[in-house]
Amino acid sequence: MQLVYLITAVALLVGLFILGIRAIAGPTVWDRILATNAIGTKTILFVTLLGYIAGRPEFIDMAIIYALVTFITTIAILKFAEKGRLD
Amino acid sequence: MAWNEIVCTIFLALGCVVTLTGSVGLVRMPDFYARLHTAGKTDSLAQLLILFGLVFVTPGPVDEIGGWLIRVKLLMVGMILIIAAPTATHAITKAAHLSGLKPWTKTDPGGEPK
Amino acid sequence: MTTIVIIDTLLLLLVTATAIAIIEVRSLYASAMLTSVYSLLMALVWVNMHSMDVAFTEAAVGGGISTILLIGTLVHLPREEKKLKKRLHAPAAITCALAGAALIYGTLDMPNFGDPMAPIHHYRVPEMMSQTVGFINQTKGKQPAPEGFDPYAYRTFNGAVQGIPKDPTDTAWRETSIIAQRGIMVPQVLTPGHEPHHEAGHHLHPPDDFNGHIPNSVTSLLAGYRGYDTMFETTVIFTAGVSLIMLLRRPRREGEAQKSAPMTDQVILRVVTKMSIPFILLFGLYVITHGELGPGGGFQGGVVLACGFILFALVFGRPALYRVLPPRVTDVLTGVGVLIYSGTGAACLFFGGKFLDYSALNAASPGEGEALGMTLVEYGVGITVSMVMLTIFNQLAEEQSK
Amino acid sequence: MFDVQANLPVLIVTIPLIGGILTILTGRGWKPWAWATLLTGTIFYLTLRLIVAVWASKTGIVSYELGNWPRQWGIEYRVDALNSFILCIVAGVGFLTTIYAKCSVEKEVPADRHNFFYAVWVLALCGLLGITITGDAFNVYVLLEISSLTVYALVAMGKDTHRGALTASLRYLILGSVGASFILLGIGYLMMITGTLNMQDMHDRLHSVPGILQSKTVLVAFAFLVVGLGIKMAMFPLHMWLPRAYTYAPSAVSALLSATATKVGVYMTFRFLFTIFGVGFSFMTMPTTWVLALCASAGIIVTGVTALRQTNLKRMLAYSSVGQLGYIILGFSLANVNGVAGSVAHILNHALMKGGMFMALGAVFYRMNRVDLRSVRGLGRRMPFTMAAFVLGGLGLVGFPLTAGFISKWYLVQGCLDRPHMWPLAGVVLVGSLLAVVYTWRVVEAAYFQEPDPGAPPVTEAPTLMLVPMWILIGASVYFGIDATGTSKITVTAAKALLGGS
Amino acid sequence: MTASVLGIYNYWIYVLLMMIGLYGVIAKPNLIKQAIALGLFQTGIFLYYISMAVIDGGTAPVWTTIQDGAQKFEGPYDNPLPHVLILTAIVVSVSVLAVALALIINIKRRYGTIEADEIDEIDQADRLAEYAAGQAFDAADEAEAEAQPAIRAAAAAAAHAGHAHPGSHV
Repeated sequence: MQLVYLITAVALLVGLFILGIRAIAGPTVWDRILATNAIGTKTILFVTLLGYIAGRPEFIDMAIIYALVTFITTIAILKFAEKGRLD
Repeated sequence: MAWNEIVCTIFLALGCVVTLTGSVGLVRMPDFYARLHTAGKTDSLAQLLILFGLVFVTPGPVDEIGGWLIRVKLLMVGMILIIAAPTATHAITKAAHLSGLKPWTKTDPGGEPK
Repeated sequence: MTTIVIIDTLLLLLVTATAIAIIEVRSLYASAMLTSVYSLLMALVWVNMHSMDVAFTEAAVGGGISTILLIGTLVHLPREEKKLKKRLHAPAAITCALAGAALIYGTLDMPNFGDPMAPIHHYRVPEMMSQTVGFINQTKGKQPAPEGFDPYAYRTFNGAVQGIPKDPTDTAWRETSIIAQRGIMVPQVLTPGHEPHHEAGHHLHPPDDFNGHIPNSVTSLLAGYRGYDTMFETTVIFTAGVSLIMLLRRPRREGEAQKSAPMTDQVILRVVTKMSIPFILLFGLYVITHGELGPGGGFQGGVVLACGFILFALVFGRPALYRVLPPRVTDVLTGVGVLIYSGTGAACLFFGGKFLDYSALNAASPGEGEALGMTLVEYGVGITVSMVMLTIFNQLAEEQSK
Repeated sequence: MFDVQANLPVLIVTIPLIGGILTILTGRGWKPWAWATLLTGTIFYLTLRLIVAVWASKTGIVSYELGNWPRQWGIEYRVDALNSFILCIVAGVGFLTTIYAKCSVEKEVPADRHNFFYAVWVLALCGLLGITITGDAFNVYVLLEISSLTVYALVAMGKDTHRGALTASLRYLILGSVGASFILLGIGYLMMITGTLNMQDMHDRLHSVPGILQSKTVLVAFAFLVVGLGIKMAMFPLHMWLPRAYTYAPSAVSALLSATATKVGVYMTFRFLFTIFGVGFSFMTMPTTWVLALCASAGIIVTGVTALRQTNLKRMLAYSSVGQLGYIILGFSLANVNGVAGSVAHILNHALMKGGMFMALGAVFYRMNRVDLRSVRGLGRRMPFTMAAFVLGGLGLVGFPLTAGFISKWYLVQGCLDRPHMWPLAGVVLVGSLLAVVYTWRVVEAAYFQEPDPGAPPVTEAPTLMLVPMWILIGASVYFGIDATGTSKITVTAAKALLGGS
Repeated sequence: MTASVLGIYNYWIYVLLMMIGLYGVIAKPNLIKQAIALGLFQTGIFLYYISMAVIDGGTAPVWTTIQDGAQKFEGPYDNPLPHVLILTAIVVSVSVLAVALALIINIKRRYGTIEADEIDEIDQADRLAEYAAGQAFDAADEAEAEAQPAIRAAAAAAAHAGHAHPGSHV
């Protein structure tokens, strides 16, 4: 089963790499935001998977906080891009 | 391998394929709206597949609170993502649309500012 | 281990690439976004290294708060850095190369990555942990070290205590050392008379009453042995909040309308936010309270609470937030958290113990006292952290008078 | 209530912590100042009691285990002759500067943030005291960050007088954070190899386990700690943050910083080099003596010459501070009793003199709104007490007999002559003194032998509240120059304890 | 203590991260970049501390309380002490970042730019003006100061260049 997890993890990492290219390359702000958001969801999956790899899946709270943080950061970045201010 | 591990493997494999497809799409597609299409949909699907797959291999007997807690939390993460990710995607799209970003078409490749 | 190493290597490659991109990309805005990505990836590295609490903090702070603060600063600034004449800054590159070479030279004599024999694993920390296990129990509280306790000794499988041989070439002791065989952190009772639980030679598990209540050893160390550091950590945060008020707050006239740009025109976002904020706040409180059992604690929970309020301010505008939490209230609450912490410490003095000796809080049952003290302290940290983060956000986001 | 005597060490740090936070609630006007004065006065009183307790104890060490955890695992406060002395200096100068601060802060800091200002002020003292008192390596880092963060904010509060305060503060922040990170890294390397964080324990491990002291890891840890500490104590080539920060900070903050912040940096260096690594490793195995002595001598000469060219007197004093720190570093780099004693004595003397001189400049600024050479012309007659204090302080910097500076320089020269082949350093000390004569003379000339500017505003003597602390400091520096038996006893004991600890 | 590349390469990555950060701090004139780079630099150190805590085959230092479930994990547990220290250090680094950002906003307000080299030019001009004011004791000195038009011109030009720097937008 470890092998399955490992392959999944590597696949996710490859996905992260590819998304990273988009996040760095742009070209528009919106592409970057989109890529950042997608990276966020990938990391959520990754952190859940890491719990299973380590054999201790009870730390899934991590995934919840990742989800919250990704969401809030996306909204903040978006608001800045749209309105030019944060309040 | 036990039956649950096989089921999990299938789900994870599907999840991987979807993830990679989505990621490649995000790089290969010509403009923002097309990328949005690949990213938004594959994200939601991939996370559901992978999280659901993991539910099967969660250790701990089914009749014990600890094992169930983790399974419920897995589904809860899925729920949060189902709510939050499309909301974010929607908000991004709307903001991009309002900012005047034009979609790319074959006849008018102006949607992609260089 | 191999799985860890493979994932670790790939992740760190990704992290390094992101770091280079952060430094090299010209748009500050992209840089801020990549910082968020960087922190999330770094948090993954730490989960992979089993450091749940640090990963928790890094995700909440680096991925969330820092990025929001950076973006809040960019509101006032040009969004691109100036074009540099030269791509490579030679003196900087040389300095870095030299410093890096020195640091790598220093690693050559280090124990290997993951080596259970590293001094840090077998010198003080095992005793620290077994103290938590052995010298404290729920009814008797902190106990003095037992007779014949030698901190330089190591423990063997059968519970016997032996001294580490003076001759460094003698490695036979490693064979019998629990440190070498099982890693250090196997909690077991050290006090003579309490035999460690062991079944079939390797099935060690914690005795039922160890340390009373705190299974998360990071939290118990954070609030116990290093509790004093944590108090000052909270003070650092508090200082940052006060410094920001001092540097950025402009005098406010009565009745002056706050400008804002709420995102309430996005209906879906508004509804989702309204639904999720109570959940986020509840989750924050859960993280603070649950810090003793699992990853989390006052700091992480405080950041989650702050994230909830910040989300509110983002979507409904800062004036709406000020109606819920006026600046006057947040100012006072920033101090209240640290006061709870230091007050708990001082209360221990008044009950006849030393500073931050929580067991003095409950003379009848010192273990309960420990638990009470740690809980109070966690809430103190949570209050200060959440309120300071919110204050910092408010000060950075506040539109400046031209 | 509780036993104050038994809990003295922890009270010295926690009273300013709790009190500093409560300062926010004190409202407007004179109240924050009065509260801060009360707090710092209490701390000063407690440090005096602590120094008595240390000298009364048999071992000369007062130890306090926080949270009642055994010292090897938990955090320990460890007070000996050296750090009780430094604590006393920091608390005493802090107390006097707080009294002094009232007028100066009223002028230079917006009225609506006095409570925050004094809160940060008291927390800065808390951090400095905490660094000085602790016996735990990581605790040093945390408190270092408290003191640094507060000092960044305090320096930046000079922004309403001059915008340079902002860049000064940011530059200090970046350099200071890099320095603190190096210290954190050094502590990490040491912890990796020794497995402990307690300073005494680290020393025991380094010297009892075979092979550790020769390992590359300890070597690199040592190098990075020296660089990090060098940044924090403004050692010559790493002093770039100091002149700007002192120049543009509010006057009271300059006085506080010059008298305490870098001194605590030097104290940290004592602890790391002497207590953790031990004299044998730090000064015999490693070429520390040569490197530090070279840096210090270069610093004394170069900053002396730079100070000559300054027209802004605060900047002149700031450069002079780097030079004076050079003497302190020179002293302990010699690693003999006279040198280290001179170094410890100069920490006190320089704190008194520079504190007093910065206070005098603050008084000049209070009246004249500027502190360049032009503004002090003719002030010798208009503000006689202020200028007399400045001149007496300047004489101390020169090392004139009957001032405290003479005593410490005497020790330093002795120390240089005690080491073989080190006698040229005695020459450096003398050249530095000559430079000090020249830059002090420029002020004397302007203040006493030149007519005031025609356009200068008519001014009177500074307020009493500024003069009293100023003259207490300057008076003390003269007193310790005349009757040096008490300080000599303390400094020589401290030096012997440091050198014998290996 | 034998060194093997495989055993310690993990530490080298932290050195790499630190040096990327340090390079950014020294080489980039943009103050925001410097602040971010400082964060990277500190993260490198955190990575070092956390690497220190890892034990082969170890697991997170959180004891599972369930006695007879399959989740129960019997060690070895990783070393929790570096985790505790780094929690503190992360808090410190975010505080430093916040104060740095506040200073940068103030600098933008007062100087009109956040590029270190331009700020240095403005500061230099400030100091030259100050120096000139200090030198110009009387009419004779005034004349001397005027005889140094180069200084004045440089000061004026630098101040002008600093204020006129336009902020580009996304």
